[in-house]
Amino acid sequence: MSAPHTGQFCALLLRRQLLLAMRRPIEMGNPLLFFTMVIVLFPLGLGPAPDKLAIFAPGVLWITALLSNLLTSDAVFRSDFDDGSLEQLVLAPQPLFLSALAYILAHWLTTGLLLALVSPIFALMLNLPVSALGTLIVSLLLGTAVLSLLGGIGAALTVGLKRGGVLISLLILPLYLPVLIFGTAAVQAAVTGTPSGPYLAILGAMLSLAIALAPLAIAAGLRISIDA
Amino acid sequence: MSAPHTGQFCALLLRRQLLLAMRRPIEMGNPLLFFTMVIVLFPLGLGPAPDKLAIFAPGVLWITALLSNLLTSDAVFRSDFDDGSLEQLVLAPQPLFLSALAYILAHWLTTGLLLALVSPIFALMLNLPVSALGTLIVSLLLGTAVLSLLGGIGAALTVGLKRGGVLISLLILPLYLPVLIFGTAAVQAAVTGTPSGPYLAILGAMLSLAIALAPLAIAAGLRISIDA
Amino acid sequence: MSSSAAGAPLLAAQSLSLVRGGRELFCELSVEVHGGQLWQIEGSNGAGKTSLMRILCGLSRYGFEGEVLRSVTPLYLGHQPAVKALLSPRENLQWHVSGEGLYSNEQIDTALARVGLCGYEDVPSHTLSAGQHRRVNLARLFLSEARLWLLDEPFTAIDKQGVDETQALLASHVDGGGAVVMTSHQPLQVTCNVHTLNLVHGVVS
Amino acid sequence: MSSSAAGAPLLAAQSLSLVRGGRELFCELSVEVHGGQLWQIEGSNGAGKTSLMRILCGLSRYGFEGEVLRSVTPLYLGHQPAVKALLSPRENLQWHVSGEGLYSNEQIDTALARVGLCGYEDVPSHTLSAGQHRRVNLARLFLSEARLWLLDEPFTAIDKQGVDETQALLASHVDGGGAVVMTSHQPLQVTCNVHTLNLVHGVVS
Amino acid sequence: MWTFFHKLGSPPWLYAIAGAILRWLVPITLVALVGGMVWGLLLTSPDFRQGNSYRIIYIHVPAAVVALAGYYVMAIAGAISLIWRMKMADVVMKAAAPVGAALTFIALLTGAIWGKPTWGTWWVWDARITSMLILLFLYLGVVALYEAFDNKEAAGKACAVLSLVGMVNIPIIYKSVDWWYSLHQPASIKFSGESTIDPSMLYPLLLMIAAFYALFTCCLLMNMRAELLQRESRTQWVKKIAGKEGRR
Ligand code: HEM
Ligand SMILES: Nc1ncnc2c1ncn2[C@@H]1O[C@H](COP(=O)(O)OP(=O)(O)OP(=O)(O)O)[C@@H](O)[C@H]1O
Ligand SMILES: Nc1ncnc2c1ncn2[C@@H]1O[C@H](COP(=O)(O)OP(=O)(O)OP(=O)(O)O)[C@@H](O)[C@H]1O
Ligand SMILES: [Mg+2]
Ligand SMILES: [Mg+2]
Repeated sequence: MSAPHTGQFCALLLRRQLLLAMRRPIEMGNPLLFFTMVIVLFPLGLGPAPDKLAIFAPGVLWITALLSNLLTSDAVFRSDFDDGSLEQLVLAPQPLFLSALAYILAHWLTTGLLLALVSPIFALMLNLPVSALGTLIVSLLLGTAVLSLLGGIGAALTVGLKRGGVLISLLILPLYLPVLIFGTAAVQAAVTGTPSGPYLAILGAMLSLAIALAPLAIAAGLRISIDA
Repeated sequence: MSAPHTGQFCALLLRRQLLLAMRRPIEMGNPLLFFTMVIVLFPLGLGPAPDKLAIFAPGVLWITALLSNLLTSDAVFRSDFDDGSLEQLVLAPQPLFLSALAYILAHWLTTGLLLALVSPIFALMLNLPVSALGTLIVSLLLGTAVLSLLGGIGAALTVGLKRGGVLISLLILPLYLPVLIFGTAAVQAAVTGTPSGPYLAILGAMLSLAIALAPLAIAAGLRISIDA
Repeated sequence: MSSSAAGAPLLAAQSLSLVRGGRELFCELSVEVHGGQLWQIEGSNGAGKTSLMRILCGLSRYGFEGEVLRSVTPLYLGHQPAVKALLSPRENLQWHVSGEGLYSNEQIDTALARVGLCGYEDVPSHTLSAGQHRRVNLARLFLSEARLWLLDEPFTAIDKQGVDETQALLASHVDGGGAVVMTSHQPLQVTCNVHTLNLVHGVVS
Repeated sequence: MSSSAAGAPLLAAQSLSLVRGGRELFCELSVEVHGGQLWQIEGSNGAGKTSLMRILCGLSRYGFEGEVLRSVTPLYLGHQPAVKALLSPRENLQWHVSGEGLYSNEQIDTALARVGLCGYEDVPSHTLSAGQHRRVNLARLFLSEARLWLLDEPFTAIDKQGVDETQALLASHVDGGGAVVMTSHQPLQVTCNVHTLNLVHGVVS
Repeated sequence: MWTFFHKLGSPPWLYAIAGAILRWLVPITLVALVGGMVWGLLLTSPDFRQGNSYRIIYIHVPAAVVALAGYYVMAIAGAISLIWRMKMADVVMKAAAPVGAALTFIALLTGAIWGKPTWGTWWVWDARITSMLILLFLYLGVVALYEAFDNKEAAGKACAVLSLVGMVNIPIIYKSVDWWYSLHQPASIKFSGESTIDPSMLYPLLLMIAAFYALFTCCLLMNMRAELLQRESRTQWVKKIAGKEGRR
């Protein structure tokens, strides 16, 4: 009956967000669907020669992951803003940046994690060598987490705007690019047989930095958006 | 003071939708922005070699156009549903399928048309030969109009769903694929110097068919969504 | 204008029955609305007032039994105000999706002034307060030429003075031969006769 | 519980001034809210009630002058009900984002029963009627342990009986040493003393 | 120190001091710009490989250099606004963004125009060019975010958060893009290092760079004054200024 501790509250928010995602199973299937879509579109649009596809597989997979993240980031706080829940969250006695972290974690679990787990299937469809699958999964796991955190910043800054819309993609796309570059580089390295460790290490470093700083930026952004 | 004629009413709706788009200038810049974004992603993800880029330029440009259409289609009726305007539109004495056509036209003017007009810049950035620009523009003009009409059907069917979300992409993606195939084929033909006329003719035929049938489907979809 | 209750009804519902979520909301409900009548639908939260209104105006077409006959195009104001946040009040009325009428600037200014939005004609509607936002919607009543009004809780978020003025408008509409069917949780204080339809007891009086 | 007005105030606003859209809404407004007091903020639509409430609870932090001191964490219910359409009423209370408390199933059932949602505990909230939807939010009042309540038009869409019950709850909260600051366009009928703050005349009485 | 900080936070003082600086900076900028143009465009000899087209360097390089510096001005102002809650830092940030965006755009445009005769194509996906494009996005993001907010105080805070996040990212972006390019293909066209430029071309270039810095400062101060007037439009000091201007 007493106010929950910070840890309890974050766990509660995480469960709530996951439950909400489960209530929209189609939304949950989103990354999978989007992956399928783009993987179908690419051979259709680019021509299906298998050798060409293999060259581009890392790039295509990573671009898809990035787009799918970009497109779902906008919704992280949107519905909570629209129905007034975000006001209540901002007023909660628990520290806002930790609550925000719970939201981002839920978003990552329902997009990035799922995406990384299903990526091997699509990688094989694009003729990516089996030896590179491990690196692909790890790079996606690390990279999409960074993307979710960065996307959260954009979402927090734009959620209150009546005339924002796709502003978020303009805000966060430049921030996404380094992740894309190191992510594809890691997979390319694995394909060509050179060590991909350094790239994964850089992604890991980016993730640590993002975990440390992004929640603060998100919390600040949410407070500003609620106010405006 | 008397109720406006059907034609007047459609013109009024068109102006209203365009005005709403102009109130969100960033949203209007959406296709441009999205184009830029994806066009930047591709060289970064796939590698910047100019000759490779040129091969993929038609596919990349068309996939971008398709994605940008897919992503904005969902919003055509969304805000009107949320604030109750759609109820009023359905109750209006004027025929609903013509009103729906006005909505779709406004959507096309603010996405497809804009996209076709700015595409040459991005085509040049991807090293598409100048001789293919004309075909690119015409194919985009025709194709995006078909996409907008098809997207409208998906939007009308899913607008009332509390847990719809990307369901729309699942519904309408299969319908999009023929447009993508003929669109890229037209541009590819222009690049290689073979006549692109037949492909454009097919796109034109698709457009005629879509204009004749899609509004009826959209109107039916809207009535169902309002009811549920 | 034929304000006699003897003529053809503007709206007639015949033995409507509705079950939602396993609960029977109303059963074999029949009602005739004639020009010159003001009907108030009563019932507690969840009694089925909104469901009935949507059936009467034709937005709900499936899932109920019975028949509704409408001899005129009604004006329906629902729970949602149908006011676009990005448009100003003036633009909202000028370009309204209901396809009702084309109004001149003076007519719109007069209507907005009568709902107390004088001075707010050209600000974006999302900067209005909750009550002002709903008043934009009420302004449609001052413009409308429809004979039949279906109003679902028109007084939500409106202040005391606004409620009084709207009630006066309803009474004058009814006196002019129009008809009003409305729901409200506040007791009505109008000069004309009020027919009530109580959904809990199924009583028409 | 110290219901004496002499102790430290739960909420103190000092010379608040606010200008919005070129209109001065209030100027040099000071008010102290003590335990055992019920404050009603009065004013017509657009007078600035919501703006004031948001400043008092700390959601607005820029754009006004003056200072607000809060000695307790308030419970704020705004225009938006903060009820998630996809969750059931029970889930809405169990996993509420306000971080107020962890409630047992019995507590939640009791609270839902008291707002008349018995039987609706486990349906998705978007199938509730407008009033029932808002009642889910009101159920938080029955659970809350916060001493200070800030309520912005809590009676919107609530039926007569619901309003009476909520008013009784407010009175008992105040009698128990709590404080309530609220806005409403309906006259209050409570057993306790009501302090009013009229925004139009700037009068505190 | 504190009093200085305090003064910086006072709009009328800032307005006055910016006016005073502008009074002598504007003429200097104009002289330097015109001087640099004349020197660079008329008094130097054509390049033996590129002919006259290289002369665009006198616009291209200064614009690129100052555009980069401009981002740091903006981001540092954002940091000050967030950390010390100084409203006037918001004003600096708001004023810097469009100027930086314009300079970046000029660098891109002149680069593209220059690329056609020298490289035979308008655009290549070179590391430097790509990172310049990203910088343009970062600037445009700040401008668009500011415009999207109705409440300008909130807009300032939001942009401060964004430009700070951008500042953390700028080194990462530059590193990654640089590194990305070198991996995929060797440079087919090398930029000439500054040391290899002939002094007769270098000195006018340096003058132009200095002139562009001055130009940036002028635009920044003018934007700031305009923004200050708009924000403080209902205060006494602005009304007094408006009254004076009106009487004139
Ligand atoms: C759109 C295309 C271009 C962009 C975005 C661009 C961007 C840049 C940037 C960011 C700099 C760095 C300034 C600094 O040192 O901090 C620069 C310098 C320079 N650019 Fe470009 N550039 C473009 C095209 C060209 C072309 C076509 C040429 C000539 C062939 C060229 C020649 C130079 C030279 C000579 C410098 C001098 C400074 C140095 O060598 O470091 N640029 N450009
Ligand atoms: N975002 C905004 N930008 C500019 N002005 C605003 C904004 N929000 C509200 N206002 C103005 O502030 C005034 C007060 O609004 P507020 O919402 O506080 O009124 P209120 O007293 O709560 O009214 P109601 O009874 O209708 O809820 C209104 O005149 C409104 O136009
Ligand atoms: N989409 C739906 N699916 C299932 N049941 C629904 C749906 N919408 C409403 N109901 C149920 O129908 C009943 C009547 O709802 P309705 O909205 O008509 O009530 P109301 O009389 O308008 O109440 P209020 O005074 O709160 O507006 C409620 O019990 C509600 O649970
Ligand atoms: Mg209802
Ligand atoms: Mg209010």
